[in-house]
Amino acid sequence: STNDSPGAAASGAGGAPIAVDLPRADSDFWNSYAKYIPQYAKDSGINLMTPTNSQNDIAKLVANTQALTSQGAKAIVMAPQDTGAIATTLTTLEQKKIPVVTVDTRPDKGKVFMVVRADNRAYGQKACEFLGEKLGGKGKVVEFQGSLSSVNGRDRSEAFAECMQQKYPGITVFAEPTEWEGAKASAALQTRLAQHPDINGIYMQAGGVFLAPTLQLLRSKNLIVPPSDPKHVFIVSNDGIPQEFDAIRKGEIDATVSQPADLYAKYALFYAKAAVDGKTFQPGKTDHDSTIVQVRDGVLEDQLPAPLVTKDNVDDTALWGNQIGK
Amino acid sequence: MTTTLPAGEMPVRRRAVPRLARMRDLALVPAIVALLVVGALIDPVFLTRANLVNVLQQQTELSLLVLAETLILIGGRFDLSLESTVGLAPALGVALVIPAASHGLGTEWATALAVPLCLLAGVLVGALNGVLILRFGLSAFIVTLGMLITLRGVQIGITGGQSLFDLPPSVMYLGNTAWLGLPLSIWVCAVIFAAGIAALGWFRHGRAVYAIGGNTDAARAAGIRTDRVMYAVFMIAGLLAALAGLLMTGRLGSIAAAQGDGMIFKVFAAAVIGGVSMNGGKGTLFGALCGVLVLGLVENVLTLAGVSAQWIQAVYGLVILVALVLARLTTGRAQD
Amino acid sequence: MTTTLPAGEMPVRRRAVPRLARMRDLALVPAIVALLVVGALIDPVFLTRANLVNVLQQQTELSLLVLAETLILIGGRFDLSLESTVGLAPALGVALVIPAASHGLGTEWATALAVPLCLLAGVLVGALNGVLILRFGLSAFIVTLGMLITLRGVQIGITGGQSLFDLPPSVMYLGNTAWLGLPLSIWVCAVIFAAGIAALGWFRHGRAVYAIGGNTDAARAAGIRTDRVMYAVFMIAGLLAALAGLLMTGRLGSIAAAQGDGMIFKVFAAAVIGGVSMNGGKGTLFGALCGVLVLGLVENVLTLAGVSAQWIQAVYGLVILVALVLARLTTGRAQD
Amino acid sequence: MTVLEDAVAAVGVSKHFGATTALSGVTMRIAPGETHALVGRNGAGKSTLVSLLTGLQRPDEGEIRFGDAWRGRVACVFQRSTIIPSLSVAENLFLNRQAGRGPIRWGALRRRAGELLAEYDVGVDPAALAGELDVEQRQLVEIARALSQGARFIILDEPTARLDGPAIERLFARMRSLSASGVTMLFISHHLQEVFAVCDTVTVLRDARWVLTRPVADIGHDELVAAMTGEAAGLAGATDRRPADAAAPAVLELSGLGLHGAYEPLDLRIRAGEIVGVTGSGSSGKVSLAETVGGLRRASAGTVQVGGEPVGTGVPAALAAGIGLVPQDRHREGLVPLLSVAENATLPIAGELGPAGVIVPARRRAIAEELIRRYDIRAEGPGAPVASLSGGNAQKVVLARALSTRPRVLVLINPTAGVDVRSKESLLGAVRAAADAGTGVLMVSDELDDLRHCDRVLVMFHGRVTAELQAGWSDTDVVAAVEGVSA
Ligand SMILES: Nc1ncnc2c1ncn2[C@@H]1O[C@H](COP(=O)(O)OP(=O)(O)OP(=O)(O)O)[C@@H](O)[C@H]1O
Ligand SMILES: Nc1ncnc2c1ncn2[C@@H]1O[C@H](COP(=O)(O)OP(=O)(O)OP(=O)(O)O)[C@@H](O)[C@H]1O
Ligand SMILES: [Mg+2]
Ligand SMILES: [Mg+2]
Repeated sequence: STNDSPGAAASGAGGAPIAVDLPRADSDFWNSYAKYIPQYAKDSGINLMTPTNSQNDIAKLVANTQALTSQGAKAIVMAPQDTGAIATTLTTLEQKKIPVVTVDTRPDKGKVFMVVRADNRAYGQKACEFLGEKLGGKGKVVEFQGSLSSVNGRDRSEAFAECMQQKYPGITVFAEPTEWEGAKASAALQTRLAQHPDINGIYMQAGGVFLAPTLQLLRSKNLIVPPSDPKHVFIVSNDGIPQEFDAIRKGEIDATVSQPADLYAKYALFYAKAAVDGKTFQPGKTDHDSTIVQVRDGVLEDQLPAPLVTKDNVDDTALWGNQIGK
Repeated sequence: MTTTLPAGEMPVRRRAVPRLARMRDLALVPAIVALLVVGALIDPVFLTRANLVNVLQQQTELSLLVLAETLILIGGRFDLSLESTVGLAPALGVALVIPAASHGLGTEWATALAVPLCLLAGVLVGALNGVLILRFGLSAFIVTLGMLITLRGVQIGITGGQSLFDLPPSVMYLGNTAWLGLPLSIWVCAVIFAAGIAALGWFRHGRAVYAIGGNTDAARAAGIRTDRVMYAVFMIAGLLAALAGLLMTGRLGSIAAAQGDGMIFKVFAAAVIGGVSMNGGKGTLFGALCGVLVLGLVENVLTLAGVSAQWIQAVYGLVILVALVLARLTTGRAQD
Repeated sequence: MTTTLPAGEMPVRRRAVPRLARMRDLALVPAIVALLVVGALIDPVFLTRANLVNVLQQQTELSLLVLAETLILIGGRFDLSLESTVGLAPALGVALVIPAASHGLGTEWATALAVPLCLLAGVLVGALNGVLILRFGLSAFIVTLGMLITLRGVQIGITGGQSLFDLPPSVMYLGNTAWLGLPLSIWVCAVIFAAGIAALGWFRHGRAVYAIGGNTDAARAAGIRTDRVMYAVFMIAGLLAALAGLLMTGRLGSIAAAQGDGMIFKVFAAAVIGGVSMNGGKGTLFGALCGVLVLGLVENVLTLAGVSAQWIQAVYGLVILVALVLARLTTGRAQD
Repeated sequence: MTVLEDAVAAVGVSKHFGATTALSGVTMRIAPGETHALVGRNGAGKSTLVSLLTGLQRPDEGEIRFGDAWRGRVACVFQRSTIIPSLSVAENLFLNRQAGRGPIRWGALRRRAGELLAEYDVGVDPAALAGELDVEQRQLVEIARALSQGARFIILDEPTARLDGPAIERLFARMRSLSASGVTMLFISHHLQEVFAVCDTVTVLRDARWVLTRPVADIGHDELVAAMTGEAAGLAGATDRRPADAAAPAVLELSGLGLHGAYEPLDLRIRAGEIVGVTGSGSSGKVSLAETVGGLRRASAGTVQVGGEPVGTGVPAALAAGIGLVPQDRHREGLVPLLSVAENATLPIAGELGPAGVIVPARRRAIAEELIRRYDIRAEGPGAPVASLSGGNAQKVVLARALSTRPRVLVLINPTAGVDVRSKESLLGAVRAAADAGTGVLMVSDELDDLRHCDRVLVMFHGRVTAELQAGWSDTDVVAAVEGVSA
């Protein structure tokens, strides 16, 4: 049996071993996710193998997958940051009859049991609508894009751009490529502010990396002022980490989209166990405020809710950012 | 006027050295054995055929890059841009043949051309590096660093940062086929390494690379067409990088915009741990191959051991440092 | 008895060379002027004081790293690990003083210690590099590559990969204060560069670094304590990297797990474009500073010009290559 | 017509390196079968002409003409080593001709190499790495390689500078037999008697220009020197040195100084103003002895005292005690090529060029100008990089560096290697001037010309001092002692 292999962590639970590969170890969001995984595994009695980490490197992910399979994993939860390059691995896993649940990203090709993901296009859309409304349909907005090679970043950028174009043509958008680097974002914003001192909105696609640099820069330019002040810069962030909530409470930023790290972990494990148990799912509403949609033949996606957090609901205890560390 | 003193008989003062040189080649064998033992103790899965084949297959692309880099390093030069060629060459080959709807360039040339185009792109990149370094006399380090950025940028430019995944079967073939139960890519690497070891060890042009790296002026004085040989080396390296790109493409089933990103550090680590000198003229392909294996086994063992995600990178780095110190102590020579 | 030779009709056959050497230093000035003109044409904002100050401030951290790397390169060595020190040193300094709830290590030492601890961490990393390279005779390239990975891994290990947000004000001070309307970090850099230029040009220990990089054996035979000087250089470089990390921390208001990641390529690009040789013994801090400015201006101009995200990297890489070729043509010397 | 075609001719060739003119309109014709000497002072352009003849560099003006049968049949022993240290001796010998089209047969190659080495009496394992050879062995390997190429035209650029007597004799014997079999040679040396011994014709270059070409039989030694130096004055002899004051105090005292594996413990006292020579065959330990005294090596036994005070280990301690060193190899330990003449010459006294570690450029320049003047260094100025100097002048910079600290003890290792006659004279003159001013000199050398300046000469054999010769020795005394035969 595989249970005596050190790869299977002694979580006290029996049953088929389920493997989790974490996409990276250097981001706040994913580290929160990583913390929820063992917690939910314990809660639902899952035999969790020691999670591996692919350090944002698709080649490592493939290697990890192979190692986990040889160690006897019966289902694998992964979050391929490169959604194209995982195709062959998915085919191999399908041949070995090992179900896969992907989290946060949807592979471009290949079969998976379930995609657990929030709708990234909705993030962009929500941010656009919030800013458009606050700015009254005119003004100048800086958008910190992620990386062009990230599907989530691309989805957010595209939805944001489409929405701005259709609904708020009076708003000029400066889209800054940042490769998810805070320093790049800071430099771009600094340059843009010199060029257009009247910038009055910022959309950052990842609070974890952009929040502190942005606030630091605005602070040094004395641009952190209450919304009532005409100099106020409206900021929408994305992720929902505790620091963003603090900033909202202090009035430094105005909103963020809470990307549900807890639900990602919970439902990823839920579907992995369900797959091992032989359950199947159909498109439609679920019992947890979300919708399963069939995105293409053989791929179902559970689109978890990603609430927009503003001053009004920032203290909602249901938000994962408010549970962490408590 | 000047009279020089006679000297007595000239004693043979030093022992034959090749034995040491060969030892340097084998310096990593104990490390490899140790890793195999540790791996087997950590998880019985480790020594299974399937796991070892996986380790080998995962290292095929890296090993081709290391081969390419080793050739260049032996010749006394430097190429950082190989990792970008791994992405750009297949991307270009594919983008030229697939329809614009699949993020192609719209040229839609015959699908059969994808592989030749990819390899040609690799050769051209190598040639361009050669021109800038040999012809213009620019520093190899900085030229290929510029190339690294530019080529990656070009790939992002032509694909818009998207992964390409409507790939013609010919492009997938190499990285995605098995012969006699072993992935084709392992066969390909084995053949290329055998050819490389033979060429560097027993053929005049291979030896010329050592001579050039050891002392370019001396090589030129011995009638070696040093520039011509180095152009060939750069182009072969580009070709190998493109081939590595094809293997990776077939293995992963698509071409990501970041394909190959960050590999160059590993390439150098493998080569130098394997005893290849950064100063040229020294090192063997066998040693470099051992370096690749060490890195691959370390990664595999760390994964199987379930080292926590939080510390795995630190452990990996430490293991490399320790391997270096051990290689230093076993061969007893300063590294360069 | 000394017979001093009459000078005979030995014609003075050479023109003064220093002019050439100085020209090499100024090689980038035309490029900088060209960039200023292009920038001004693209957007009138470019030449405003605010924008130029921004460019300078954004380059302060890079410039300190380039200074550190230039010292090491002139001494004939190599350090890739500086970019990891930029992240690890402040992270360590901070983690030792903040409470565990904010991802600290739980030691909660006095807050005032954060900055000294950070600088000390930098010095220690430099000393460790020195031991491995000078004492154990390991290859500098590969040792510092291993360090690069290990130190980043340690940072991820101690912070659990989280950004540190709860920073003591002392840590933020340097990167976040203005004096006489100019960011303090610019003043700091200016002073350090002035000191560095003076030390390398007019001080015994500075000149010793050139001698060591030019020919270590000769320097040793002339009575220079080569190892001691190089230890000092490695430690000063670590200190400067830690300082750069502090500046960056203050500017960005947090310490990301990836702080400094990928900077080392830019560091080398700036140094080599600025005329510092990878082979040791050649180059000036002024040249290196020009290299930093060129990179900074290029980035700024590309941002202002609104080059599309899709092509910006390719354009950036190309501009670096063109700058290299131009620097080569204006100085008329091969680079190394 | 039956005009004998030149084997090789350089016609009106010029070559510039940046602002330096290395050759200016030089014409030299070499007739088939002759052994042609090329002489000139350091930096006259001899090696540059060789690099044009061998095609390593192209002339800026003029052309190199080969007779039909000669092109591609040139072999050369270059002045700068063309040994590739990371390859085996065998491979170095047959570089780029290891095999024809097929694979290299290493065993056969090593056998061929072994035969070739035996033919030249080089006691080296063909499988050894060339980098492990010492300077002399490398030189022999280079010569063996050039002579074995079956070339019809062989260029030898200072082949004897790093060889001892018997090796030189063997080389000459080989040259004569090659010459007899019709091989043409171009021979470069600073030892003019070698020119008279083996050459038919001599060409003199001076300051990048051709001066004369004459049959050797038609020119005398003094006339040749005059052509090289451009002045008629003869050379000063080495005889008129007043012996050192026997009552002067000892400046250097070695007691029981030994280095395991190199030389046995020995005692030696050198008085102020005394020049003591040390000579011996290869591996006699003489260089190691000098390097221990100079601080480059750590003794395994015994002490070094200067003026009665013990000297610590390491170069800084030796410098502080007042020991100046001219190391064996100027390329390796002598000079930092990219730095200026001024900077190289003042490296050990950098601390004295200004307050608190500051180097005041004006002071450095002044000191350097003085050194350049005193030691007759031909450079365009104190700011010229040392790499742009010719060998002899570079050697003078090394001496200037050693003397810059005004040492009480001067240790010299082969100080005149590769230095032209005139420069040699001025170098040794500077050494004598230092001795006259009270410095004790320890001079390790293989050249009798150097040793003639010494008050006494120690001969070492296999790590022991086997003989001590007082001034007035004859050449045969030294030769016999060096070979370990009692005279
Ligand atoms: N590659 C080079 N770059 C710059 N200057 C050079 C170069 N090669 C030679 N020179 C200069 O050209 C002149 C002639 O040098 P060359 O080596 O031909 O002299 P040489 O006659 O061989 O002297 P020596 O007897 O010392 O060997 C010298 O002034 C030398 O400094
Ligand atoms: N540190 C050392 N340890 C062991 N052996 C040494 C050491 N240094 C020198 N030797 C050996 O001692 C012997 C004497 O060396 P040294 O270089 O002093 O001789 P030499 O008389 O100058 O010879 P040559 O004329 O060939 O230079 C040689 O066999 C050398 O290999
Ligand atoms: Mg010469
Ligand atoms: Mg010797």
